[in-house]
Amino acid sequence: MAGGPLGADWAVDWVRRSAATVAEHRVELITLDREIGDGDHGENLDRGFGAVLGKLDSVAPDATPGDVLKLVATTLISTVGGAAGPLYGTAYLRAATSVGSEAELDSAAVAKLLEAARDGIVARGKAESGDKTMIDAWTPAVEAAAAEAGRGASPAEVLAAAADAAAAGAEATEPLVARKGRASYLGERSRGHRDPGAQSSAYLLRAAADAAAEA
Amino acid sequence: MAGGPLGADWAVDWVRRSAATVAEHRVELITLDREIGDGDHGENLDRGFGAVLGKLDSVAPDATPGDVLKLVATTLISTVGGAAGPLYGTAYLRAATSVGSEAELDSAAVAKLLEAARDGIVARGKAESGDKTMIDAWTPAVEAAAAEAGRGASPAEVLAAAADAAAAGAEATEPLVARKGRASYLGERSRGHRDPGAQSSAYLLRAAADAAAEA
Amino acid sequence: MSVKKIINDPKRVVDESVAGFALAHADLVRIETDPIFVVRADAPVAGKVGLVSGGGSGHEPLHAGYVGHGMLDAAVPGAVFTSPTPDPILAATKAVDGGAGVLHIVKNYTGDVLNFETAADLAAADGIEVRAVVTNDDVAVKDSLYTAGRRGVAGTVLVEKIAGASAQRGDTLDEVAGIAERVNANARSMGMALTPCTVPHAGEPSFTLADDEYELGIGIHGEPGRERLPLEPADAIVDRMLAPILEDLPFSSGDRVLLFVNGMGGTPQVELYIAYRRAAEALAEHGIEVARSLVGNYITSLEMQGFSLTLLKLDDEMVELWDAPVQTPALRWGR
Amino acid sequence: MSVKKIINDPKRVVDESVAGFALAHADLVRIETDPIFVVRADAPVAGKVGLVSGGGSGHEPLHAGYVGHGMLDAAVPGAVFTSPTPDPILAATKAVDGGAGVLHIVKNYTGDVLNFETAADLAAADGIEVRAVVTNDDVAVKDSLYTAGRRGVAGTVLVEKIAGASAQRGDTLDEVAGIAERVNANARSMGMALTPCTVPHAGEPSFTLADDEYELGIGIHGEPGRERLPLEPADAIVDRMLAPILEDLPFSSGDRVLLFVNGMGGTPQVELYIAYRRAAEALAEHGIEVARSLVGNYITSLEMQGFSLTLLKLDDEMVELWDAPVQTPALRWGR
Ligand SMILES: Nc1ncnc2c1ncn2[C@@H]1O[C@H](COP(=O)(O)OP(=O)(O)O)[C@@H](O)[C@H]1O
Ligand SMILES: Nc1ncnc2c1ncn2[C@@H]1O[C@H](COP(=O)(O)OP(=O)(O)O)[C@@H](O)[C@H]1O
Ligand SMILES: [Mg+2]
Ligand SMILES: [Mg+2]
Ligand SMILES: [Mg+2]
Ligand SMILES: [Mg+2]
Repeated sequence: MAGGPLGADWAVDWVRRSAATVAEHRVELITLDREIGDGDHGENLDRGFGAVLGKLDSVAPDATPGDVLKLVATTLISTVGGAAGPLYGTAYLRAATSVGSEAELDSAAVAKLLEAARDGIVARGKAESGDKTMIDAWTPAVEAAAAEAGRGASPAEVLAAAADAAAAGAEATEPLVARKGRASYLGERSRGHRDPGAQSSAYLLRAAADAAAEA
Repeated sequence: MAGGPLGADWAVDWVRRSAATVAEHRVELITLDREIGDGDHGENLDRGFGAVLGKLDSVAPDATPGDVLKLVATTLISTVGGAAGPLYGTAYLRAATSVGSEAELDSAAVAKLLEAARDGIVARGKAESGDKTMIDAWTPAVEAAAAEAGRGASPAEVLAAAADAAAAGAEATEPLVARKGRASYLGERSRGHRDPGAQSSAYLLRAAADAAAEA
Repeated sequence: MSVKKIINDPKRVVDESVAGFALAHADLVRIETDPIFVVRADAPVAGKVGLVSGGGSGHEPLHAGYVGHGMLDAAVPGAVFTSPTPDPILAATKAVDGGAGVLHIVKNYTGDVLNFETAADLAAADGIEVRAVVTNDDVAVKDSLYTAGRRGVAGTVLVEKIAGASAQRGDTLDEVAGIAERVNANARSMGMALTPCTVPHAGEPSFTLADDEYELGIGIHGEPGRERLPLEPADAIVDRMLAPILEDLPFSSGDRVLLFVNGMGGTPQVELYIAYRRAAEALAEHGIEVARSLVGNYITSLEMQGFSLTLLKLDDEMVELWDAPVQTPALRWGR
Repeated sequence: MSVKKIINDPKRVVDESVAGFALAHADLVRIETDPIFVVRADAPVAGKVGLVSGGGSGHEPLHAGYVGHGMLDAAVPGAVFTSPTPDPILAATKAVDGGAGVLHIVKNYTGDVLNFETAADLAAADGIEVRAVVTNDDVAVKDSLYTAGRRGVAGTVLVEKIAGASAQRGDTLDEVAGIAERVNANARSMGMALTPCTVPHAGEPSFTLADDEYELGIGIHGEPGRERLPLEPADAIVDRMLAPILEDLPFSSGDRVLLFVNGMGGTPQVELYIAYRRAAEALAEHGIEVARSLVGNYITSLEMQGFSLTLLKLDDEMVELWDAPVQTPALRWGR
C-alpha cells in the first residue's frame, strides 16, 4: 500500500473510480431506493458522476486536490438533483474548502476533509446518527479516519479505515427506522431495508481508498 | 309434445324462458362478444330481458300474444341499447304486427311471425346471409319453420325446427368473416369465432320452442 | 369484487358517475335521471340549433364533458361501451329544442346509428326537425361494402367543438350540419394501444397483449385493431400511424391542420407530448403547417394505455369556430 | 425496450416531452433548454411578483401545465421523480423577475427543498428578492420529529392557482406569499392507489399490489403508503380517506370548501366522478358546503391508477382568487 501524501492525481482517480462504481451499482442503488424511496438514487448519481467524468479534461495541469473536489461539487449540484445532489454537492464543497490550495494531503488533512464533508451533509440535511441516512455511513467513516490519523497511519490507511467503517455503517442502517428523507414516510415499514444513500456513500469512500492504495 | 295453437300464455312463458336463458348464458355471450366485438352483448340482453320480466305483471288477463310481443319490443328498445337493442326490438315489433290481435296462433301464424321478425332485422341492419350476424341464425330458422308449417306440423313442431336450424346457423357463423356490425372491423381476424348475436338468437328461439312444447 | 376499479357496483357505474359529474359541474350542466341525460344548465336556448351527442360510456370526457356554451346542448350516456336507447336520446332532443331544430352527432357504430335513427324518427313525429351527422374518421378500418364502415373516433371531439360554435353564433340547422359534415370529411384518425381496458361488468380485459407488443389501429372500445406489432420507439409508432392518415385524405404541402394527440385514458401526459413532438416534426417535414393543436385525454377507452393521432385539414371558417369561446367541463377557452 | 411506454429513450423522456409541450402551447409558453425550464410567453411581467414552481417530472400537468396568465410564471421540471438542480431554478427565477420579487412554490420533499434553497441563495446574491412557500398538505404522513414532515401533494395545485391570481392582480411579494401560506395551511389531502407506476429508467413497478388490495396514503412518487388494505367499494374508500382529512384541520359544519378529486394518471374519469359523488355526499352529511370543485388528472404519478381527495377550507378572498381568470395549458377559465 502506497504511503505518501495524496495529490491531484489521487483526486482525479477518485473521481474515475467513483463514476465506475456508481455505474456498476446503478441498478442496485435504484432497487434499494425503490424499496423505501422513489427509485432514482442510482440513476441520479450515475448521471452526476458521468457528468463529472466528462469534465475531467478541463482540469488544469497545476490543479490541486481542492480544485478537483470543487469541480465534483459544482457538477454534482448542477446535475444530480433530488436530495442526494445538494447533500453530496455540499459535502464535496466543504471538503474542497477544508483542503484549501494544498498540493498534497497528509493523513490529518484527509481525516479533516472527511469530517468537513460529513459536517456539510449535516448542515444541509439536519440528520442525526441513526436517522437511517448517508450520515450513518459518514460518521463512522469520519471517526475511523480520525483514529487512524491519530495513530500515525498513512493517508491510504486512513481512507481504507474510513471505507471499511462506511461499509459497516451502511449495513447497519438495515434495522433502523428512517427519520429523514423520503424513507421516513414509511415509518416502521422502512425497517429491514438498507439506506441507498448510505450504501452509495460507502461505495464512494471505497473508491477514495482504492485510488489512494494505487497512488 | 303439445300440439295445439299458441296463446298469450305461451308468449309469456317464452319471455320467462328467454330471460332465464339469457341470464344463464350471460357470461358466454359477453365472452363471444369480447372476442370479436366489445364484450357487452350478454350484459345488454340480460338487462333487457330482466326489464321485460319486471313488466309481465302489467300484462292484462285478456292480452293477446301480439300484446306480449309488443311489450317485449318496446321494453327491449328502451333498455338494451347497442346494435342488438334496436334489431331485436324491431324483430319483436314486426312479429307483434304480424300476429295482429289473434288470440291463438296456428302453425302458419307462427311461421309468419318468425319471418316478419327476421325481415324487421334485415330492414334495420341491412345484413345479408353470410355476413356473420344474427341473420345467419334467423334465416335458416324462418326457412325451417315455413317448411314444417307447410307439411302440416304443429306450432310446437314448427318452433322446434326453427330452434334447431337457428342453433345450426349460429354454429355455422364460426368460419365466416364478419361484414356487418362491430366484428366487421376485424376483417379476416373475425374468422374462427361464433357471432354473439346469432348465438343469442338461437337461445331465444330455443326458449320459444321449449315454451311451446310445454304449452 | 373481481375488477380492480374505484366503483361500488358495476351496474351503477354510469348512474353514480353522472350524478357526481352533475354535482361537480352544477354551474354548467344539469342532469335528468329517468331517462338519464346531461343537458346545458340554460337549455333550451331559444332560436339556437340544439346539439345532441351520445354513445356508450367509458369514453369520458366525451360526451358529457362537452356540454355547455359553444359546444353540445345535451349528451346521452349509454351503459359502458353500449349505445344509449332511443328514449333518453328523444328526451334530450326535446329538452334542447329551441325551435331551430336539433343536430344529432353520432359516431359510426351500428348500435349508435340505429338508436339515434329511432329517436330522430320519434322526434320528427313530435314536430322537431332533426338532422344527423355520422362521424367516421378512423382510417384503421377500411370503408367498404365488407365492413360497417369507418368508425367515429377522436374526430368527433373536433366536430362537436366546431359545430357547437357554429350553432352558438346562430347558424341554421342546415349550416350547422354542413359545417359538421365538413369537419368530419376533413378529419382522419388512427389509434394504438399498449394495454387493454376492462369493462366493469365484463371483469376481464378486452384483449391480451404480450409485454413487447402493441396493437395498431385500436378502436375506442377495446376492440382489437388492425395488427399487432412488436413495441418500437415512440417516433416510429407515430410515423407508422401518420402514414395512413396522410395517404387517406390526402393532406399536402401548404395545408394548415389541427393536430390532435389524444390519450386513451391510462397514458401519462409525458408520453402524449413525446408523440406530439414527433408528429409535429413529421408534419413539418411534409410542409404541413400545424395551426392549432389539442393534447390530452379527450376521448378515452376507460383505463387503456395508448393514444390516437387526428389530423383535421383546416379552412378559415373552421379556425374561427375552433377559436370561438367554449365553456364546458372538459374544454374551455375564450370569454 | 424493457418498459412498456410510448417513449424513445428513457434518458430523453423529459427533454422530448417538454419540447412537444412547447410546440403544442406556443401561444402560452416558451421553453429554455440549457438549463431546461418552461416560462410564460410574456415573461418577465414588469412589476408583477414572479411565481416559480418545479419538481420531478412525471406529475404532469403539474407544473408546466400551470404556466400562464394568472398562475405560474415558470416551471422547472427535473428528471422523472427527481427534483431539479439549482441551475434551472435560478435561471427560471431570473427569467421571471419583473422587479417585484419571486415566490418559489416548493413541495415538501428533502430534495426539492434543498435545491430550491440553494437556488434562492444564489438568486439573492444576484439581488433578486425570493421567498419560498413549502406545501405540505398530505395527511397520510405524520408531521413529527420522526419524519421529513408532511409531503406536498395535490394542495400544491390550489396554492399555485390562488397565489397566481394574487400575483396577477398586483399583490406584493409578502401578500402573495401570505396567501400561498394560507391556502397551504387550509388544505388537506389523502391519496390511494390501485396499481403502481413505473419510472422509465427504473424499468420495474414502484411496488406490487395483489389483485384485491389497494394502497392507502400513497404519495405521488409511487412511494408505498400508510397501509395496504383489501379492495372495497368506492364509497368505503372515500370515507376512509376523508376521515383523517376532516380530523386534521378540523373542518366543521358551516365551512365552505373546495373539493378536489385528483386522478393519479391512469384512472378513468367515470371512477373519479364516482368518488366525487360520495365525497360530496359525505361532506353534506357533515354540514360542510362544497362551494367550488375540481375533478381530473391535475397532479399525477405517471400511469398510476388511483386518486387523491383534497379539501381546502375557503374564505372569501380565496374564492375570489380561485374564480379569477386563468389561461394555462391545463387550467383555463374566465376572460
Ligand atoms: N435529511 C437528510 N440528511 C442526510 N441524508 C439524507 C437526507 N434525506 C435524504 N438523505 C439521503 O438521500 C438518499 C436518497 O437520495 P435520492 O434518492 O437521490 O433523493 P430523493 O429522495 O430526492 O429521491 C437517502 O437514501 C438518504 O441517504
Ligand atoms: N347490421 C346488422 N344486422 C344484423 N345483425 C347485426 C348487425 N350489426 C350487428 N348485429 C348483431 O348484433 C350483435 C352485437 O350486438 P351487441 O353486442 O349488443 O351490440 P354492439 O355491437 O353495439 O355492442 C352481433 O353479434 C350481430 O349478431
Ligand atoms: Mg430517490
Ligand atoms: Mg357488443
Ligand atoms: Mg356495445
Ligand atoms: Mg427522487
